[in-house]
Amino acid sequence: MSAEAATAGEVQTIVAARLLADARSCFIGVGRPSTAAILARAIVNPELVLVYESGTIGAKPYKIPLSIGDGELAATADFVVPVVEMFNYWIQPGRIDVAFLGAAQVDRQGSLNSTVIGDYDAPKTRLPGAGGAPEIATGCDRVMVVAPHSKRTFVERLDFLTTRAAPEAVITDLGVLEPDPRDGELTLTRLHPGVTVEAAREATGWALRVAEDLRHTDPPTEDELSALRELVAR
Amino acid sequence: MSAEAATAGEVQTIVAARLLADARSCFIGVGRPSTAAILARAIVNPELVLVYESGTIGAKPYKIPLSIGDGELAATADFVVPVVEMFNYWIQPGRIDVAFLGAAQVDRQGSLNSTVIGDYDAPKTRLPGAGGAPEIATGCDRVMVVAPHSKRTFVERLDFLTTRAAPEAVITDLGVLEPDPRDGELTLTRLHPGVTVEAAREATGWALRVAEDLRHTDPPTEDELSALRELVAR
Amino acid sequence: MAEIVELRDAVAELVHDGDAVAMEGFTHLIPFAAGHEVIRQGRRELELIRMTPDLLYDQLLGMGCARRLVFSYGGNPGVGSLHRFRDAIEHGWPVPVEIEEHSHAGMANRYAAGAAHLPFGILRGYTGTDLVNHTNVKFVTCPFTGEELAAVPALRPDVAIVHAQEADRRGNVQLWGIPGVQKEAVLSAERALVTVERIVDELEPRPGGIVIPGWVIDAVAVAPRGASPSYAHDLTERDNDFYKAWDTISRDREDFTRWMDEHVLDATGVTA
Amino acid sequence: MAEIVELRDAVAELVHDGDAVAMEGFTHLIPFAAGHEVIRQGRRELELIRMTPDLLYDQLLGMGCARRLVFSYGGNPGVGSLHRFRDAIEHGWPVPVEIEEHSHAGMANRYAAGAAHLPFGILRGYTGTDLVNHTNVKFVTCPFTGEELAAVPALRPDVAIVHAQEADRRGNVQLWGIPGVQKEAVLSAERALVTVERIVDELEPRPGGIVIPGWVIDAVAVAPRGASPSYAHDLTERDNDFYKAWDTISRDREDFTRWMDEHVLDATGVTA
Repeated sequence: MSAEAATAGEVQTIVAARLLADARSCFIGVGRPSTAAILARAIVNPELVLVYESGTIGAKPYKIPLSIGDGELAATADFVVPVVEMFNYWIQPGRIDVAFLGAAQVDRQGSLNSTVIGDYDAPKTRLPGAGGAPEIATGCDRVMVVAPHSKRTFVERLDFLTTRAAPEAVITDLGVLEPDPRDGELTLTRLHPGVTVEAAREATGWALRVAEDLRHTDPPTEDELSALRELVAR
Repeated sequence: MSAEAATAGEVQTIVAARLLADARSCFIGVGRPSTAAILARAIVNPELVLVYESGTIGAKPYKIPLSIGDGELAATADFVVPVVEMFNYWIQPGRIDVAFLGAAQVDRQGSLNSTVIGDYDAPKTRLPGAGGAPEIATGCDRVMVVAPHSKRTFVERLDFLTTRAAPEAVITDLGVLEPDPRDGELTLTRLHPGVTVEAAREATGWALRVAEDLRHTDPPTEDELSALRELVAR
Repeated sequence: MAEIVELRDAVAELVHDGDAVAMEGFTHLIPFAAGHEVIRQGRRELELIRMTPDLLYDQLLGMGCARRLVFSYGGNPGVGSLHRFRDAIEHGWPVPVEIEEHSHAGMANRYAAGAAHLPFGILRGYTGTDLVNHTNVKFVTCPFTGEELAAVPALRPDVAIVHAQEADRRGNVQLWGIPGVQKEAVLSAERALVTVERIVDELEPRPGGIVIPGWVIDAVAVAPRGASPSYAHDLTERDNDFYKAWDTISRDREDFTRWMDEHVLDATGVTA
Repeated sequence: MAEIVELRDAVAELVHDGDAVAMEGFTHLIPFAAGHEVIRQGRRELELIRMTPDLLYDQLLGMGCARRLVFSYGGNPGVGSLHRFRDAIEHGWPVPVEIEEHSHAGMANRYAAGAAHLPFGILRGYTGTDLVNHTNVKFVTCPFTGEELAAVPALRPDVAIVHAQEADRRGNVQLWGIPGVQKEAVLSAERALVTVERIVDELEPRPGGIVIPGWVIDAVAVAPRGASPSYAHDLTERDNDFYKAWDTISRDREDFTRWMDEHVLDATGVTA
């Protein structure tokens, strides 16, 4: 077992990838969600159809792309569509199973802010904005959020509600949050190896609910970890 | 001069073709309008962009196609677009200069019926219906109608108003009707060689107005006629 | 992934009596083989949807498969009338057929709205025509400019049937040449059947090629020459002589019925 | 037919102070050369429209060309913030910039409505977000189902600028790879300028190729590597290292200004 050797970020990526085992298609942005989805094709779901908002459907990147429009994505895609068609014919009708989203802020219901920190008209930090996220979140049946676990990210109240989402899982570098079936509040259901409930509570900006049957995620296997490291090194 | 040898239909086609001398692009259906527009490329406007509602833009048919979707149209087109794009991005915004339309009935304002003869719910003759005509007529800056001159076609009252059109010219096998600038009523402005005003009046279902400066169309030249006959014979 | 199955099985599974069925193909790639299989299987009470009914729907109407027809142009292009279409509408033969007609622009936007899973599409049209009083169109006001625009309801057929040049073994389909509204028809429908000229190991991207992934298709069936007398660009030619001959074959009820018996009902192959 | 002209002349003729300008290209085919020429010619008070502002609009904003920005995602993809974009919005440097932001779906439908010359587009979106209170969106009710849908106003820029792989001598343009919203941008605008990698005798149809005819384009200008550090599929590579380096170059106002002086203002070529 090389789980000890895995960083928290690596565990997060691998746990996110595992959640794509049954998905037919996954909508992804850049960064960790992208790495996780590409990894999923290598370790749990070789048939997974990767969809980028640039219009590439069924991309098979060998390297992790820097942008969602790198040349390799178009070159390896099953087909490429204009942006208007992507949103109207593919996302809005719910043809893509899973959305993997990131965000600067996540609230306890799983809604997301990627627009602004501080006041909209006099922002402390202007973030990139909505991009495709709002319609991707409502269009895809299953939404998963991949975000770093910190009080800056998991906030009591969003500075701006960019994306109304009800994610079935939020994968952090500490564990996994899932909605409480009673009221939808994000609840700690799994901890990554070596992480304590206290650490997760400390890193959450609201009083974090913990599931009664809290489990630990399975540590990354040798194969998972080497697949991830090989992918990142390309 | 071989004008004597030209049939009324040939004169009609040639006169229609001449009207396309300055057009950049022309939207055409099948039958005589199609023949006229293809002829226009041969005799007066080699750069004319032929557009068919099947999605072929810039088609260069060598033969007169039977349908608006014959393989040669796609094979020779500058580009081919889906039907939705054709209507939304090309016709509706008025990007095509001229529409060449036919119809079963034409009224004195130039509106067209291609839907039904008799009552809509108990038709005497069910015609094909609207097709692209209504939006082509409102989308194109210039509309020209090509129709056989008869009382069945030029009627006092349409059985059904399929296409609201205000054609700048109606080219028949007897002459040319153009809207009276005062009230838009179609008025006989030109007669084909050998045709009398009486013949045109006889063949019109309303009291046909005749322009004060009624002229005769120039008879087909040798070149025009041989170009048309060669085209038809292909 | 779309299953690759026999055409007979695909039609039996996907097309039911009473269904709203859209067989598309704008002059090009008309799914004749599949339509003939629908006739052979004796489907009834269909709502047939198609921009340009053409010979195939003339045959379906003449064989009494439909209770309703939704269309925008019912002619034999370049030839004249569709006699079975006319007989059904003018005389209710062999069964009465209700019609709902639109313009091409209206139908195209109805498919586009269906493919986008929107309830309606908007366009500039219908205003000032008699069609307004005889079809399903409403008007909406632009909230920014106050302009009134036509609103047409989305098409959401139970099943779409289209023909294409080729599919790979996982049921991904590619078509090229005149693309028509096939993609929209497939994406607007609850179920989709695609017949293809051939199966290939790998779809080789083509100029003008439109790919429809297997995961939005229910079944792919091989039907060589399955568009005949229409055609599959680069692979088969449009049989213009047959389009002309149809004018005679279809003019008389008995001649028509005899022809259908011989060429469709008794046939087991895929082309007429 | 589009005239084939020098980039400098095309920008001088087509882009005026105060214009609404849409430079499009979704990660791919971003018209950097043309944007730099706009900067060199000192255009001011522009309304800059673009789904993904990216480095090019960071440069235009930092050089004080814009009074207004219309966008849906203002980040350096895969790298982080656009520092000049942030500085303009957060601190009004070098000039205050008004913003109007949308989601990608909203912007895409705004372009599509513009290309169709419709006054608005409809989609399922905006509802329940804070964006509703900070942007130009209204709602319409479906006249068939009663469903409420978001309505976004059409984009109708004064001028659209896009980059493509090639044009023929009559100004017909072909691009392939990720097509983005370039076609819609050109068709929605009053005037259009296309820069191309090369002029060819004849456009050879390509898989995924999109042709924009010369008769909807005002000017075509040759700008080899004119998308750099973005790219032209099959012809040039995206310069990902430069995208990363921009994070440092652009972080500080003076560093940025110095870099622009050296690489854009003093340059006469077409690439930075």
